[in-house]
Formats: sequence, C-alpha cells, structure tokens
Amino acid sequence: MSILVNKNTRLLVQGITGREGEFHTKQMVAYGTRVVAGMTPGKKGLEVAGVPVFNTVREAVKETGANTSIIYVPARAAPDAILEAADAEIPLIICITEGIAVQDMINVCAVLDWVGVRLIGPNCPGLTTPGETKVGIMPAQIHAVGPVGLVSRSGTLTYEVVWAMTQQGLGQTTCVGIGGDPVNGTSFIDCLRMFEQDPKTEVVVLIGEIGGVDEEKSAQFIKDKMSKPVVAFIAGQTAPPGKRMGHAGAIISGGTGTAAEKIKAFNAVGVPVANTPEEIPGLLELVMRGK
Amino acid sequence: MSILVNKNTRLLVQGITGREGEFHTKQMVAYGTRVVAGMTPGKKGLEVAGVPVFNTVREAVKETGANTSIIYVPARAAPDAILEAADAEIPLIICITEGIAVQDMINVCAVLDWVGVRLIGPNCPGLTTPGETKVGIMPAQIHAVGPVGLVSRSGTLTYEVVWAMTQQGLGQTTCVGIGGDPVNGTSFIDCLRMFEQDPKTEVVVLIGEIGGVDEEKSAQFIKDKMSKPVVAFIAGQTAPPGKRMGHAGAIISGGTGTAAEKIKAFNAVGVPVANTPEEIPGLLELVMRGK
Amino acid sequence: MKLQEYQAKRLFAQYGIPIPQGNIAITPEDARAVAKELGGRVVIKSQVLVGGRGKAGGIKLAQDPDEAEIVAGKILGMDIKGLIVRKVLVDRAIDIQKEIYLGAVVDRAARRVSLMASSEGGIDIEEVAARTPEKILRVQIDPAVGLQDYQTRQLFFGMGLDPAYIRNFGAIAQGLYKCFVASDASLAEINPLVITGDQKMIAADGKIDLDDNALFRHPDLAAIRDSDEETDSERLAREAGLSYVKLDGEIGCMVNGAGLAMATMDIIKFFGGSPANFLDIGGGAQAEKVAAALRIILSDPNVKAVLFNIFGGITRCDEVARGILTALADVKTSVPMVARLVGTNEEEGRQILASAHMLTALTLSEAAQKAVKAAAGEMVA
Amino acid sequence: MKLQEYQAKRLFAQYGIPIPQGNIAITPEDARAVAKELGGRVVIKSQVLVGGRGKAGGIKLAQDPDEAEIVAGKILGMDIKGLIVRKVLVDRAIDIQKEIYLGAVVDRAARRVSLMASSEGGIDIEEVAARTPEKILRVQIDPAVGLQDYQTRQLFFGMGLDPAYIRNFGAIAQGLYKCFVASDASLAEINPLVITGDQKMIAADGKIDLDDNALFRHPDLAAIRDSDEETDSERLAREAGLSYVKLDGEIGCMVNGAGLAMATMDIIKFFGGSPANFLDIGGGAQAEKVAAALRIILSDPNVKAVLFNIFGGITRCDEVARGILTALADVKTSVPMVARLVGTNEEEGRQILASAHMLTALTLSEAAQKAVKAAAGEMVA
Repeated sequence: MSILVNKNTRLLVQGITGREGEFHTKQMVAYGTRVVAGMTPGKKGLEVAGVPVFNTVREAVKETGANTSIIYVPARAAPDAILEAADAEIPLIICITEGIAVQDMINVCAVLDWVGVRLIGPNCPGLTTPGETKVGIMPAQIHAVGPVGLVSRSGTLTYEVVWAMTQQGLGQTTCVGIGGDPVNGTSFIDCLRMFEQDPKTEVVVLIGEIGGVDEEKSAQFIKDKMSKPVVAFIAGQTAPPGKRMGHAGAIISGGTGTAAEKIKAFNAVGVPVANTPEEIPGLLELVMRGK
Repeated sequence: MSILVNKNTRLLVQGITGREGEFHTKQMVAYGTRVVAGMTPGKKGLEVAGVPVFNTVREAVKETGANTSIIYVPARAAPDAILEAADAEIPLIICITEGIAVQDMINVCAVLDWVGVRLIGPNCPGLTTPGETKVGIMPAQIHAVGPVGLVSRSGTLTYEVVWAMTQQGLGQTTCVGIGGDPVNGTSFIDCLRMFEQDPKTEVVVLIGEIGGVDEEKSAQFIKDKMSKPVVAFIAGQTAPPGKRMGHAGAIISGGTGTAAEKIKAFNAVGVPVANTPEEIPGLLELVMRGK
Repeated sequence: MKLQEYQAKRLFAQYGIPIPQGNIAITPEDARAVAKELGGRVVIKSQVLVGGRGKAGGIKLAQDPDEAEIVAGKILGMDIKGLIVRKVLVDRAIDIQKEIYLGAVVDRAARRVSLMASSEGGIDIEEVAARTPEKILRVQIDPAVGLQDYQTRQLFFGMGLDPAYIRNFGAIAQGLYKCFVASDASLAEINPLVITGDQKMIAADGKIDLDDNALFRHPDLAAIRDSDEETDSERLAREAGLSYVKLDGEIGCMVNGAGLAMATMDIIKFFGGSPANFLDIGGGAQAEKVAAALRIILSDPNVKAVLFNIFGGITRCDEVARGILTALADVKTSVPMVARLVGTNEEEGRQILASAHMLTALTLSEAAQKAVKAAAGEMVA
Repeated sequence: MKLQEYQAKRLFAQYGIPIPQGNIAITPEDARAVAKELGGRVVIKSQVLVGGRGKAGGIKLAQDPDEAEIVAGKILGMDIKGLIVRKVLVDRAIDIQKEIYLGAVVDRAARRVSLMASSEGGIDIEEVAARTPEKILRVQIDPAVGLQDYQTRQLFFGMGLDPAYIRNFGAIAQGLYKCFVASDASLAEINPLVITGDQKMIAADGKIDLDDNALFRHPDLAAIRDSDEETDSERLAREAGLSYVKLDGEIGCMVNGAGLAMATMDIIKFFGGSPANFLDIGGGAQAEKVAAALRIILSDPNVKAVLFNIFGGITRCDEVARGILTALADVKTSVPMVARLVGTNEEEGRQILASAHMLTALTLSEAAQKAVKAAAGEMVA
C-alpha cells in the first residue's frame, strides 16, 4: 500500500513538450510510471517517449483514462493548467512549477476546494511510491520500498533524508513533497491523515521549515489523531526574520514561523526533532522500537 | 407541518429602520411572527415595534438566537446584506429587495453554495406558513391553513391565486415566492422537493412565468421524483419575445423561455395547467380527488 | 438597455477586440465622406435595434464614395420592423474567409456567465441551436477566477479552427468576457467573428445588452442610450418608473405586479380580446404614478377599453383610484374602463371611482370579460 | 520586493486613501524647500526599509523650514540598523487624536487574504498580538466577491470607534484591499491610520511588500525598486537568478535547494560554526550560474571557509564543479573549501575538482565539521 499514487496511477503530463516536461517524462517512464498521455495545446498528434500528446486535458482523459496529472508549465500558465485538470475531473493534480503568484493560488485553491480536487504543490518535487510509481522530479535511485511515510516542504533536503534512510535500510511507502509556497494545495495534516490510514506505513517523517504555522498545527494533529510515531526535522534555525529563504513560503514574518516555535511544538507532543538529516534514521529506529 | 418557516422561526430584519423594513416588521409582528432582532449599521440601541436593533448581524444572532433573516435594504446594499447573514451562519435568508444586478447575484450565489446557506429571492414577496408565521410582504388576510403547498416566481399573482384558493376553502401549508430575477437563490425544484417531503402538504401549486427553463426542469422533476399531484399556472402567454416583462427574469430570449414550451412540458408529464388563476381551486379539487 | 452595433463595437475595441475601421453617418453626404476617408469598398449598415437588418435591405455594400452616398440615401429613413433608420455605420469592407460566432450570456440554470462559440457564424445563433445544437460549444465561468485560457482553448479546438489563430481567438474571448463583466452586460455577442483573407480575426458585428439594474455603476454607458430607439410612451414610462411594453391590441391594462400584469394580458386573450400593453405600476404606487400610467395607456390610439386590475397588498386601492381620477381630469376620453380593485382599502377605492361611472368587477375573469365586450363596442353593465 | 514608505503611501493615494501632503528630499536644502511649500509643522522621516526608525532617531518633527533643514541634515546619512539614509520624506505634521492599525495580509492557513484592524495603532502590531491578541480583529476575504462592506463594519464596530467615521473607514479599508489585490501585494499596512483633530482619517505611515512572483504583471512597480536598499551582492545574485541572503557568519555556503540550504546553515551552526550566507543555486544550474554564486560568496570579506553541498537530482555535479573552477580561475583566493557532491554525475564532479585540491566529504555532517574546522584555521584533510 501507499498513499495518493501507486501502480494504478495513470499519469497525464501537462506541458510534456517543454524541456522539463520531456526530460522528466522520460525519467518517469524509465522508473515504470504509467504515463498514458501528454498535453500541450496545438501539439496534438506528437509523441514524447512514446506517449501521445493531446490539445486539451478533457480529450486526453477521454482517450486514455488518465486519473492523475502532473504539471510542468511556466508559472504564468500554471494556474490555468491546474484549473484545466480540475475541470476535466482529474482527482489528483501535482504541480511542480515554481514561482506562481500567491494571489493566483488563493483563487485556484478556492475553486479546487469547491470542486473537491486534490492538488500537491505547487513548487514541489512531486511524490514517489517506491517500486510502483514516481510522479515528479525526485531522483529515482535514492528510494527503497519500506515502512516509512515521508512528507516534506522541501526538495533536495528531502532527497538527502530519503537517501540517508535508504542507506540505513529504511525504505518508504510514499514520499510526498507538498511544496515550499505560502499557499498550496495539500498540507502536512492532509498527508499525516493519509499515512495514519495507510496499513503499510508504520512511521512518518515530517520535514518542515520556517514560515507559516503548518508544523504547529501538525503537532496538534499528531497529538490528537495519530497512533503512529512521527519524527521531524525543521530547516531554518539560523534563518534571520523578514528574509525570504529561497522558497516563497520560507519566511519568518510578524513574529511567527520560527524554527524554534515549531521544534517546541513537536517536542511538546513527544515528536523527536532531528538536529541533522543524518540523525533521522536513528530516531526512526528508536521510535519504531518504542512502539 | 410546513416548509422552511414555522412557529420556531426567530426572525432578524436587516434594514429594519428603513421605511419598508419598519412597515413590514410591524405587519409581521401583528401576524404573530417572532421577530427577535433588527439590524441597521450604527443604529444599535434603537427599537422598532419593540424589536431591538443591532449594528451587525453577528451581534444580533449572538444576542437573540435569530435563525432566519429577511432583507429590506436597497439593491446596491443587498448583496452585502445577504453575505453578512451567511457569514453569521444564518441558514435561511429571505431577500425581498428588487433590482439587484445580476452579476452581483452570480457572485453571491457562488459564495452561498459554498457555505451551504439557503437564500429565498431576491425580488420576492417572501413566504408564509399560515397560522404560524409570515416572513415577507404578502398580505396576511388572504391565507388560510390547509393542505396546499404553493411556490411562485411572482408576487401579486400569487396573492390572487392564494386568495382564490382560500375563498374556496383550500388553505395552505406554506406559500413561497422564489422571486422574479434571472439568478436567484432557490428554484422551483428546491421547493417541490421540500413539499414532497412535508407530511402536511397534499398537493402543490406552481406559478411560473416566461423566461429561463426552471419550469421545464420542474416538469421533469415532478415526473421523476414526486408522488404528490401538482397544478401549474404560467403567466406570459401573450408576451412578445425580447421584451422584459417587469421582472428582470421574465424575458423570452434566444428562442427559449416561452409560456407555450413550459405549458407543453407540464402537460407532457400530466400536470394540469390552469387558463386563469380562478381555475386553480377547481383543478386542485380534481387532482386531490383523483389521488 | 441595448447598445447599437457601433456602440457595441466601440466598447469591444476598448477591450482589445479588433473591429473594422469605420464611422457613423446621419446623412448620405456624411456617408460619402466616411467612405472617402476609408478608401476602397465599404459596407453601409443601418443602426436599429432589431434583428434581420440584412434581409430587410438595411445592410449593403458600396464600391466607392459615390455609391456609398447613394446606398446610404436609400437606407437612411427606411422603416425596418417599425423602426426608422436615423444612423448608418460605414465600415471598411472585410475580406471574409470564415465566420464564427462568439457570445457571452448569463446562464440562468448554472447561475454563471457562459461563453458560447460556434463554427457556424454569421447567421442567427438560435437557428444553429435549433438545427445543429452540437455545433454550439459552451463553457461556464467561475466568478472566483474568471475566464481561463483552457476554456478558450476548449472552444477553439472544439470548433476545429486552424491552430494558427489560437492566440487571436484567446485574446478576443478574454476581451469579450472582460467587456461583459466590466460593463455588467447580460448579453455580449460577436456575430460574425470573421477570419479574414489576411489571416486576422475581426468583430464584424456586435451586440450588447446591458443589465438595467447595474446601470448605476456605469454612468458613461447610461449616457449613450439611443433615445431614437424609444417611443415617447416608453420614455415617459421609464421616467415615471413604470414597467411598460407596448403591444398591438386594443385593451389597455394597468396592473400592480409583473406576474399579475402578464396573467391579466393572458386572460384578456383567453376571453377573446387582445391586450394593448403590459404595464406594471409596481408595489405601493402613489396617485401621481398611477395617473402617469393611465395617461400613457390613453395616448395609444389603438386602445378601445382599459382594464384596471389591482390586488392591493402594499399598494392601496384608494391611492390607485385617486391616481385614475387625476389622469381623467386632464385627459378627456370616451374609452370605456373596467376597474377591479381588491385588497388593501378596496372599499375606499371603489367609492372614489363611483363618481367616474366605471364598470366594476370582483374577479379577474369577470373584469377581463367585461373589458373584452367593452372594447368590441358591446354595452356592458 | 518592499516599497519605501513614500512609495507605499503614493500607491495608497491611487486607491483613494488619504495621505499627508508631503514630498521626498535628498538634501537638507530640498527638505527646507518642501517644508516651506507645505507651511507649518512638518515631520521628517528617514526612508529606509527597516522597522524601528523612530526609536533610532530617524523620524523627527520640525517647526519651520529652518528647523527642517537642520533636522534633515542630521537624518540624511544616518546609519539605521546597517542602512544608510539617502532620502527623507517631509510630510505635513498631523494633529493626531487617535491611532489605529489596518493591514492586509495573505493568511496562509486560511488560504485567503485577511484584513486586520486594531484600535491599538501606531505601535508594532506584533507587540499588540503578543500582549493583547483580542485587540486584533480579522476578517477573511472570499476571492469570489472581494471585501464586503459588512466585513469593514465588523472591524469598525469591533474597534468601538465613533460611528461618525464609518464611511471614512469603509472607504479606506476597501481602498487598501483593492490596492493589495491590484498590486499583488503580500502585505499592505497602514500603521498608524490616524483620526485627526479635524475629524478626518489619514494614513500617516505605509508599508507594502510585493509578491516577487507576480512582479511580471506590474512593470510599473518593478521599475521603482529602490536599489539603494540592495547591497551589490544582493543585486548580483538577483540578476543571476540566485536566492541569496547575507548573514554575519564566516562560512560561505553554496547549496542546491532552499530547504537543503537552510539545513546546511543549521548544521554549520550545530557543529559550532556560523554561516556567512544563505545561497540556493536552484535546480539544474549551469556552470555560469555556479561561478556567479561563488564570486558572490568570495566577495564577502568575512568568509573564512566555503562549503559546497550539492545533492544532484536535476542538478549535475559535474556542471557545478565546472562552475566552481570557472570562478576560481578569475578570483584568486586562499579561503579553504569543502566540497560535498552526491547524486547525478558525482564521480565526474569529484574528478573535475581534484585539480583544485579541495577538501571533500561524503556526508553533510562530515562536510560541515570540516568547514567549521577550516574556518577556525585548523588543518583538516
């Protein structure tokens, strides 16, 4: 088992003829992901890595039965791409695109909530269910099958943690990057809830960073609703307030969003917080033994 | 029994200090309606017909437990008034106001659908559950208690029909005016569904008019979902196309919305359509006997 | 409120929609001057708010300024479906390769704005809807985000147009939606939207209906109301705050409430008569407004009888009666009248009217039957 | 991108928000001229993008043009928290009766824009939030309909202000929200919003942060970026498309990915060092960009060691290594460097760097410890 994506995922790639879309389509196909359709307006009839290209998402869904979409289009076109996938009733959309204006995301999220579609991202590395499917840009070779669910706001930091786990023999059920933007589709809590319900997931790793209060809310959720152990890591302890640390969402402002507060919130509910990514496998073994 | 409003209705009047608000508050209080609060910004502390006035709907709800709101504010302020009532979690809002811009109603309805609040109107006479409560501007003396549910897009034409029924000894469970605007909160079908479920309602009168396709959809609904008999009347058989007949919604445009089509749709599903309002009581007795 | 073609197109142009070069002419000489300035072939289009101008001879081509003057001379002053042509639009003629339809409307059932497109442009879209409904494509617009590019692409690819035009079409569709929302329209159509021989897209004709309830937000648009298009009666009614529609029949009606007014017209017809108008005095009308309403009814020379049908709620029957007498004091008339007043203050109303020796009735059917007989010249009591 | 106070207030004024009369001065003489034109008392405000200007002596009153010149002379050139004052705003002084707070922000948890108000204006809103959170009122705005008047009334009545100001406040709140949305702000604050002795409301101070991701829609706003506020390194980083934040430490970092870059800084700290910067080269960076990044790092005189931490996914380790060598070819430096390259093409990357005689590490902890030692002048291998 796993969450969100698995071997039954039939993937549509929006922006498949772009540089990034084409590159990652090939990578995903190589991993074994069932990429069934691509979409670029006006490019109907082309093929990318053997995948047929359509003019509209509706057409792609109708012809191929795609049930998940991944978006690799530029930031200005991404809100439209997300809404097109939602309009075509694709229930799960992953938006890799970085740099979408926050007010566009506010509007898009209002529509998605209304129609009941799940968005992962934007500004995220996607998600991987090792051994089944890779939907995103995570490097394939770092993963292994195992009992750890992982959810993260970060990209390469996630790879670092996954790689450290895999090297220690700790494989993953699903690794989800929810993205580093201030307004995004899926929260830590959404993923924690799914991991709690997933029979294969035994323990969860949460990788947070400065900005917002999603980590604090997650701590409360873990206390109230979760039976499975969680281990956390928070990036940005040395970040100064008022400065955006790369990610649009990684900013300490108005006195909230500091790493210290987040670490405190996790400690208060008994969630161990690692000092370095390399400490995570050890903490996992500790909490799994303590179960 | 009845639908939507009854003796447990605790009414808030928005715009209670205006000319119309004050006049109809007195009328409603005289009928026995439990008017518990009024609201006009900046007029907190006043009383109208013994009803306390508040500055905001939230405050009025908190202080009085109002569970229904009626709106008598000018057209430009009405969308805001509707949204204020919805924001204060009042589950039933009746908007009497005529002349609200249609794009304002499109926006308002999008929000109401999202939060799950029912709006009756705008541009409607409100609704009456005879013997229990009157929430609107219908003349009190025309009603009587009885087994007929009535739903209408019109005002005075409704009074004409109700009066004709009452004179023939046919009282009403609830009379609902859904209003004459092209975009409104509650449809014929919404009310038909409620009447179908109301144990006291034995038969339903539907008073339609030209414009839109709500009557045609209702005919289909009656055929598919209703066990109770329905009698209809459609105003505007002699209306020319392209001209707005008073109500913003009463217009034949783009070849649709004619009375002939609506009458045809009802006849096709066995719903008798009266030639004159005065024929309605006779048709009611006929269908009730035929049950 | 409806805009004339030239007004609609000028509004479109403000939202980046390409329109033909052209100008308005109110004399044949003007038309020559405009044609000369444009150069080449022109099309001369009567500006009246009615469909079927082309079939009625109100749209003609002219090869040069001389012919433009002659053609304009024929069109100006024409009577098209009862409207006199007082203005023509002289547009540079377009090299038409293909005509499509693009329109924005309020979709009542969906409670949203819809954008509709069809590859069958240039003809009455209602005909297309009736004959080949599958040729009309439609998208509904979420007010939280507005028209999205994917929706314009759905329309575009659905029509099967050459992908070379996708950007032009997208920009025009976005312009039309923005124009629709910004001007509080209830209808905005480009028909035809023309693909030209030189690979452009251009709005050859335009139609905009504005939401009267939102005109307060648009004083600039309210100010360009074309009063040529209103009859005196319509103008008077609008100014008095009355809902009035002139019809072709003989029985004038004055009613409170739009639904009841329509029902009253229908019942007149049902009993063999024909209504001269729709007239709703609204709720709570004062005597003055009622008097204005009666004057408008009586100014119609076709009117052979008048029916007052008042169901008093907020409206007081005595106030209506007083208004009737006020009007009858100025307008001497021998037209027979039937008064049916019920509800609030009905007794007082009847007493006031007693002096006017009117026919009276208790029910609507009775009133309608009496009015029909009176209009036919039969004696009724 | 942050706007200066005077820029924020000018933008507010475009949305109907009253602001004090005033103008910018870059010399004491300018300040005198502005004060003379305004007449009466003026307030002289340093224009630097940092909080606490008042406490730092960067805001002063002046009774007349003479004093304005003297005061401006003192403020211009001041160093406030590391920023040199190069402009002052000379505003007509306001007769303050009461100060309130009004701000629009992106509410991340609600995924909406929120409007916040407090009767405790004029001081740091974070202090109010910490001390008396109940004094901060907040409404969330539905993007489908925008800010509603009832919401501004909720804030207004919640603050317990005199009902006489309800219209002023409503108009200012609507203006602020419209300004926020139209300029794609992430923060827009009026603090204080002043009620004056002559019964007006006026925005005495203003703050706007713009969403960098939306600047493409606002070339007019992007053009008024105040380059005084950027260090050379920040400007170079922005122009090269790098995310760079200067810090006070000694160990320069170059990392791919924002989360990993923060984690790298944290680990340096964990092992007793101090990071000199945050620097994310982004995904798939080419050699040229890497070279630019290294030049920026080495331009910081505090840097005593450099740590490269690259986890190659889309980013190729060989490309990063080439970029490093390119930069080292121009910039001669004796600063020790630690390279930790893993993932895509890591072997090639290591081979390329072999010539540069760098320290290497396999894990992040190992790399960080080596960098800390190197910065401390300890010999490491």
